[in-house]
Amino acid sequence: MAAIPRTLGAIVTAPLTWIARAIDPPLRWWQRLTGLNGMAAVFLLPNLAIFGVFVLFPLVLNVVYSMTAGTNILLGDRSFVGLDQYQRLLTCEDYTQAITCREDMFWTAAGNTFFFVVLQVSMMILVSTITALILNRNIRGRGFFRAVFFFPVLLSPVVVGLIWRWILQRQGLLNLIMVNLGMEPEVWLNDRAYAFTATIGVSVWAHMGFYTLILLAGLQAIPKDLYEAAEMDGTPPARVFWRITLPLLGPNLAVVLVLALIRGVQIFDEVYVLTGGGPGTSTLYLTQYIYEVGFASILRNPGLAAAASILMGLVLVVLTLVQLGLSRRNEQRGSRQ
Amino acid sequence: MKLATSLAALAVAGLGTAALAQDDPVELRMMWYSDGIEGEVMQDLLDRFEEQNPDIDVVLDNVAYQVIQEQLPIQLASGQGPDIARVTNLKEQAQHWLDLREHVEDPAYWDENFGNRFDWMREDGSDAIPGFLTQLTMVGGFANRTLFEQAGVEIPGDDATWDEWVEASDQVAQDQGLVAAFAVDRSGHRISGPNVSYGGDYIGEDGMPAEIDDGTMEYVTKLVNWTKEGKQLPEIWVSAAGTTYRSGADDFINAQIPFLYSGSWQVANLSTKIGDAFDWVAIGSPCGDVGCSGLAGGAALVGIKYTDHPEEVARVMDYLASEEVVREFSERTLFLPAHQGVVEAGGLDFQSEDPNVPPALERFVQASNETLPAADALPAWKWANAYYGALVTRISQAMAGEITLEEARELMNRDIADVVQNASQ
Amino acid sequence: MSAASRFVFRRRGHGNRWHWTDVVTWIWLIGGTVLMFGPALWLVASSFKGPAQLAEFPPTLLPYTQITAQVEGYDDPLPLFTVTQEDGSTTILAEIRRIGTSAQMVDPDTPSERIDVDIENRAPLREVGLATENYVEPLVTNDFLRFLWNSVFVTVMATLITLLTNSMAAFALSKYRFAGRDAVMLLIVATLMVPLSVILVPLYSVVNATGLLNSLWGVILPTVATPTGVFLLRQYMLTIPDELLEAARMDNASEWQIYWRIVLPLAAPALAVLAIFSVVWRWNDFLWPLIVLSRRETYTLQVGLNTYAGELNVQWHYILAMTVVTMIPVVLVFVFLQRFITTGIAGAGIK
Amino acid sequence: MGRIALNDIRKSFGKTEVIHGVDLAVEDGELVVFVGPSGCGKSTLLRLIAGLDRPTSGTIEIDGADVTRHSAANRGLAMVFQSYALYPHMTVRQNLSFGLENTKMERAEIRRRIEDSARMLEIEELLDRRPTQLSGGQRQRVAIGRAIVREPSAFLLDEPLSNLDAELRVTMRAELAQLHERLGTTMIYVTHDQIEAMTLADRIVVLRKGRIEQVDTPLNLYNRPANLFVAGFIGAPNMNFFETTASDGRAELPGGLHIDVPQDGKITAGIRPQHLRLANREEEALEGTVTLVEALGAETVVHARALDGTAMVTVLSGQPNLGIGDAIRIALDRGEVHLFDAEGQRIDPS
Repeated sequence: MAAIPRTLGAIVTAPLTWIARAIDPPLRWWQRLTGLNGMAAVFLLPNLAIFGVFVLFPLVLNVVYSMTAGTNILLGDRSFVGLDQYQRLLTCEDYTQAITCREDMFWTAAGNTFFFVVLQVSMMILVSTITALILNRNIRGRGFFRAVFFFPVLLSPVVVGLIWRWILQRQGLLNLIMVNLGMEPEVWLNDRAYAFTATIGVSVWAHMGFYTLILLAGLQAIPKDLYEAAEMDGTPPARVFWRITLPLLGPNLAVVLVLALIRGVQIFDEVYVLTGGGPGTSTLYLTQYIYEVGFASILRNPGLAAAASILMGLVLVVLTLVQLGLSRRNEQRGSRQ
Repeated sequence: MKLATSLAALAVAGLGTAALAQDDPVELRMMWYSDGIEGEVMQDLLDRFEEQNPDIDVVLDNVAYQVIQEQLPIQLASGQGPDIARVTNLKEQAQHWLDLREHVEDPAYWDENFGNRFDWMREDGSDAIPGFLTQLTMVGGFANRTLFEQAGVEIPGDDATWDEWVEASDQVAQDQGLVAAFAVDRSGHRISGPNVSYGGDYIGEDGMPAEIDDGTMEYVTKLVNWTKEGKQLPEIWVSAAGTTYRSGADDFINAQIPFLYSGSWQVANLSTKIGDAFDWVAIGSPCGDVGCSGLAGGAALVGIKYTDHPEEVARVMDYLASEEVVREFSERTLFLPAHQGVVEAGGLDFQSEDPNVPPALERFVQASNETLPAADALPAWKWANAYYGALVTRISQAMAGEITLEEARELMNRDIADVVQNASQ
Repeated sequence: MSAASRFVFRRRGHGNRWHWTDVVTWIWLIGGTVLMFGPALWLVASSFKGPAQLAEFPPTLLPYTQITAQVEGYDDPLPLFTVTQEDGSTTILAEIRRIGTSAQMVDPDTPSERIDVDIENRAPLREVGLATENYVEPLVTNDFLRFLWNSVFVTVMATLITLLTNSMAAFALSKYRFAGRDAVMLLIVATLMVPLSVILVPLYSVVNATGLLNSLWGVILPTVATPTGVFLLRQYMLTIPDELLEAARMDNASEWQIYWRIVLPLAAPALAVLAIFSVVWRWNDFLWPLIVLSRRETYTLQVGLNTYAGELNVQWHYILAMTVVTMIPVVLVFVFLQRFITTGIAGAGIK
Repeated sequence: MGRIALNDIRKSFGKTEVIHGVDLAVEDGELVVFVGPSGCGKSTLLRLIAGLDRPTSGTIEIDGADVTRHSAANRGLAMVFQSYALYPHMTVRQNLSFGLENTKMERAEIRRRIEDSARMLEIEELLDRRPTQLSGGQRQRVAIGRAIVREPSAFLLDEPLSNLDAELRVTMRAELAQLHERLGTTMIYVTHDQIEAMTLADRIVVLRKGRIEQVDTPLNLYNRPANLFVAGFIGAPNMNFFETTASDGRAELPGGLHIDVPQDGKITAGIRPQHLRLANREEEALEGTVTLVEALGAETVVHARALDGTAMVTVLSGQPNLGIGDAIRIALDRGEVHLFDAEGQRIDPS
């Protein structure tokens, strides 16, 4: 079974090897000319060039967009309005009531996103930790079950949303089961609480396999002798979990926490297909708001969307810095060990 | 020397393209979306066209409607796009359509047969021939006659009001144990006919959007209340945010609701999916205080201004707009034709074995004569989409209990004002 | 208990008694398996239902088709129904036509005798059957092979370029000290956070300006400089000892050779993880290709399947079927490489 | 040829200077060992010679040519790393040939060299294995083999034996000595293990905090350490030091033992444990109490504390009957006393 990827690999790599050989002499010459720093530039250049053109530059453009108004899409046709869009987004009569805000949908979406992220990340960590703990036990078929929980990670978000919509809608699988169990069918996606829960459940379903693997790796890295020592001491299992397993899983939990946070804030496709933001606006999250305002809606306003995305970006950058801080601490801890 | 070389190069290049032009047919791109089988029909028609015109090659790019709605505007804004496109955002994008007047064989034919709707798709005050409607759509309702019969409820007559319709449907629903009495598509466009029937008028005296008036609010209030009472199937409107379109057709097809308010484009869809399961009829639009208005609309095939081959585009358009092709297209797709000659000649032989189809289509043709002037003005009005968007967004919130009707009214006014203000910047 | 089942249910408890954690474990695992695979299977089952059956309530678990019978005296086969008679017994009749609330039916054995039945007393007779036309129609009418080829091209090229450029950058960022290294790293990590959907408009302008619209490269290039890839590979390359590189330098290897012959092979586990993710991501990409590609010959499968989403109608039966088709490679990846992926991520990917 | 000369080499990392001006000449064919405690700069110095790092100032010459600015690859040197740094994804053969291929050598020549060195190192059976399939000693041989096939002008070995167990280390040490004998190539060998240094080196370079303390043959280092540091570093157990003040050419050690000294003032007297013995009754002696007895069989290491608290270590032959807390009297051979002045520099007896 592994032979197929290997031969495929050989077919792909043969021409690549040839190319790699061919470009060695000029690079050697360049290395002699510029030294290691020059080579660092060579290695960074392709990625940074693409990155610059297709990621960085659009981001900068986005900042410019956020300071313009109008329905025109080409930047040249748009009029400069300074920080008006930000002002519009951030004006509220009463900051505890989204409805009193100048751009009430933005605040509704931001509030929804906040609650979604808090609950989804907690659920995600809880579920994937439990799953990792279970997969870490001495069970038959561990490899199989590990794969089982990973399966949804491979599905595209659109498919995930589609699948669950076919389960949760009025004519869906869940209602079929309810009817067969003699219960009244329910229009799940029409109920604020159910729909909100569904968006959380579905995103946990779709991504938990990934986080489970990260946590499982952490669990397996915990030395066996620690457990044996605890057993010698007669430590009760619960205490072993809280005082040994959990602290040593800390770095992995931190990674999971931050990744899940970042992805949670970015949630879009699954929910867009699943609930479309409804019922009402109860599952309208920030990315959907931005996408609709900037691109999809007939009330299109790219400037406003750009401003909203930059506000969201600022929050994300803060999260990133938190992650950097955490991972740096882990690196230091790692090097000390 | 240099000059000579470049001249030579130019000459070679010129010869090259000339030679190419002779050998290879001109390739035209037609961007098209499909709700049903119309893509296949169009492909068929184009194949026939290419047979007759070997010098033109029309490539039909079937796209998702999302592409027409979201991506095409950006392409157009940057002076690009296909040569021909099937679009629905007729008025707002009008500046990008190609004026075919110079290029078509017989502008008089176009004026005569399509002229009454050119204003829907050209800028105010222009006399351009921008294209033609591939189909005319008419908003209207459908009733499940079998369900009505089983419940022993009389189908309300042509002059029945919305209240009477909802009342009757509700009786059917209760008698038959259905989930709800009726559903209106989640779309600002769909409720605008009824709004007008209750005296609503969107257009201010200066041609700019007016504030939401009491007529509009009257119907909106009814609709919100019906939803809250569970008479309207709630998930259609409530279970989406923003301007997302949702139709109640599936629930009608599934005999979960006896009354659907949608439009003529559903005829083919209903026919395919309902089959023989029950009898259904088109009912036009229920009445309000002022009239029994639906709302016309449609998708149009337009030439794009940025094409390199306006002459060829015009030839394709001439072909597709010709009476027999329009007739065939309508007969096969079960679309209402927008061609004056075809409509007047009548006697369309709709290709369906379903006995429900011909009367339904006839009923829609009849309904198109019952529209009120305030509704007729909307398709050619620049700000209609802004109004529709605000309506659907805020009414849904009111139905979901997030805001009151009064708040919804204020927010709709603000949303519309925002759009106007943003567009003027 | 047989040896086999003891083997399967090897568990925590000593002796023969089940510890409560064993029960929880197996409930969790079996429930999880149902929950993880069930929805996908439901999708597959739904994709074989006809359009009318998709809208049906309550739904059926499996796709069914109406049973018909050839009845003497009628040209077309007639649909069969189970009819409940007044005395409560049931018979199987063929329906000729339905008028209002009553159906004209006929017993297939005695075709001459017509029976009027109230439609509430009949139920269609159906058997499990697949609406294969959901698959056949789009595959025949659409330029399916072309879409497939485009999808494969995008996936393969994007993955190769991703691996190459990301690993080069990761190599520089993990093994060289130069001014601005931390700044570059910070920049890359910061953009890890930006979802594509919020920069659609400016990104579209850039792709438009570079003339990549309606080109597969317009789909490929914006996705290849993925910060995730650089980050993942860099973390892994940090674990490759510097002495190996120095040994190679002593061995007269150029920096390019060190990258190509030492670092790349040693980063293979991380590269494999990135490759698999890249393949799955690019294969599943939806929104961006939809925006860039509007010419038929450039469609990828995901774009192709979405042509069934119209303005007023979505042809779900086709969309579901095509979704299943696009899932096939992903499922194959899963089946053949799952062990590799799961151990790879656990072992190599995340530090 | 492999003459290596370092002229006033300095190296800073950031603002910290770690090598403070080193001058050294290594003759062709010589085996020079760098020793010193960790952090003394011996590995850094080796990496500077290798070209893996660049000196901040100073020049490096190989066979008279200034190679300070040359890259590692162009210096014609080969290096054996502490971790061996074998390419884990290549077989032994590929590990050996990698460097040769990089110089565009002919295949036949590459094969010949690999076979020769494999035979020399007795690793012929291992050529198609990967490093992970080898034992520690085998990896060590392969690492050396990778250096040998290059036929370098000098070998640089960075603590090559430190990852081996004690027994293997002894064997490999002997093999390395033979190898040097056979190849006759210059070797620079870094270690913190003085036994390796003593047994292998033609000359030893003792480094401390980025400076050379002494360069000499092993026995000269042992017999005539140039300063307190070298005296304390070379020889095991460590030399005993007694600080005292001399006047009138005599100094008193704890316990009232007197020695002659050539100069007055603060001095330190150093005596190796091996040069102490149990005193006879009438002899002048260092008196103290036994604190620890390490019986090794052939000899016994006795730790004692003098009356004034100075710790001292004696190596006694045989198995004397001593226990902790016993009083002990120790005599010394005055000819074996090393004297160091207040700056720690050796005072040669006049």
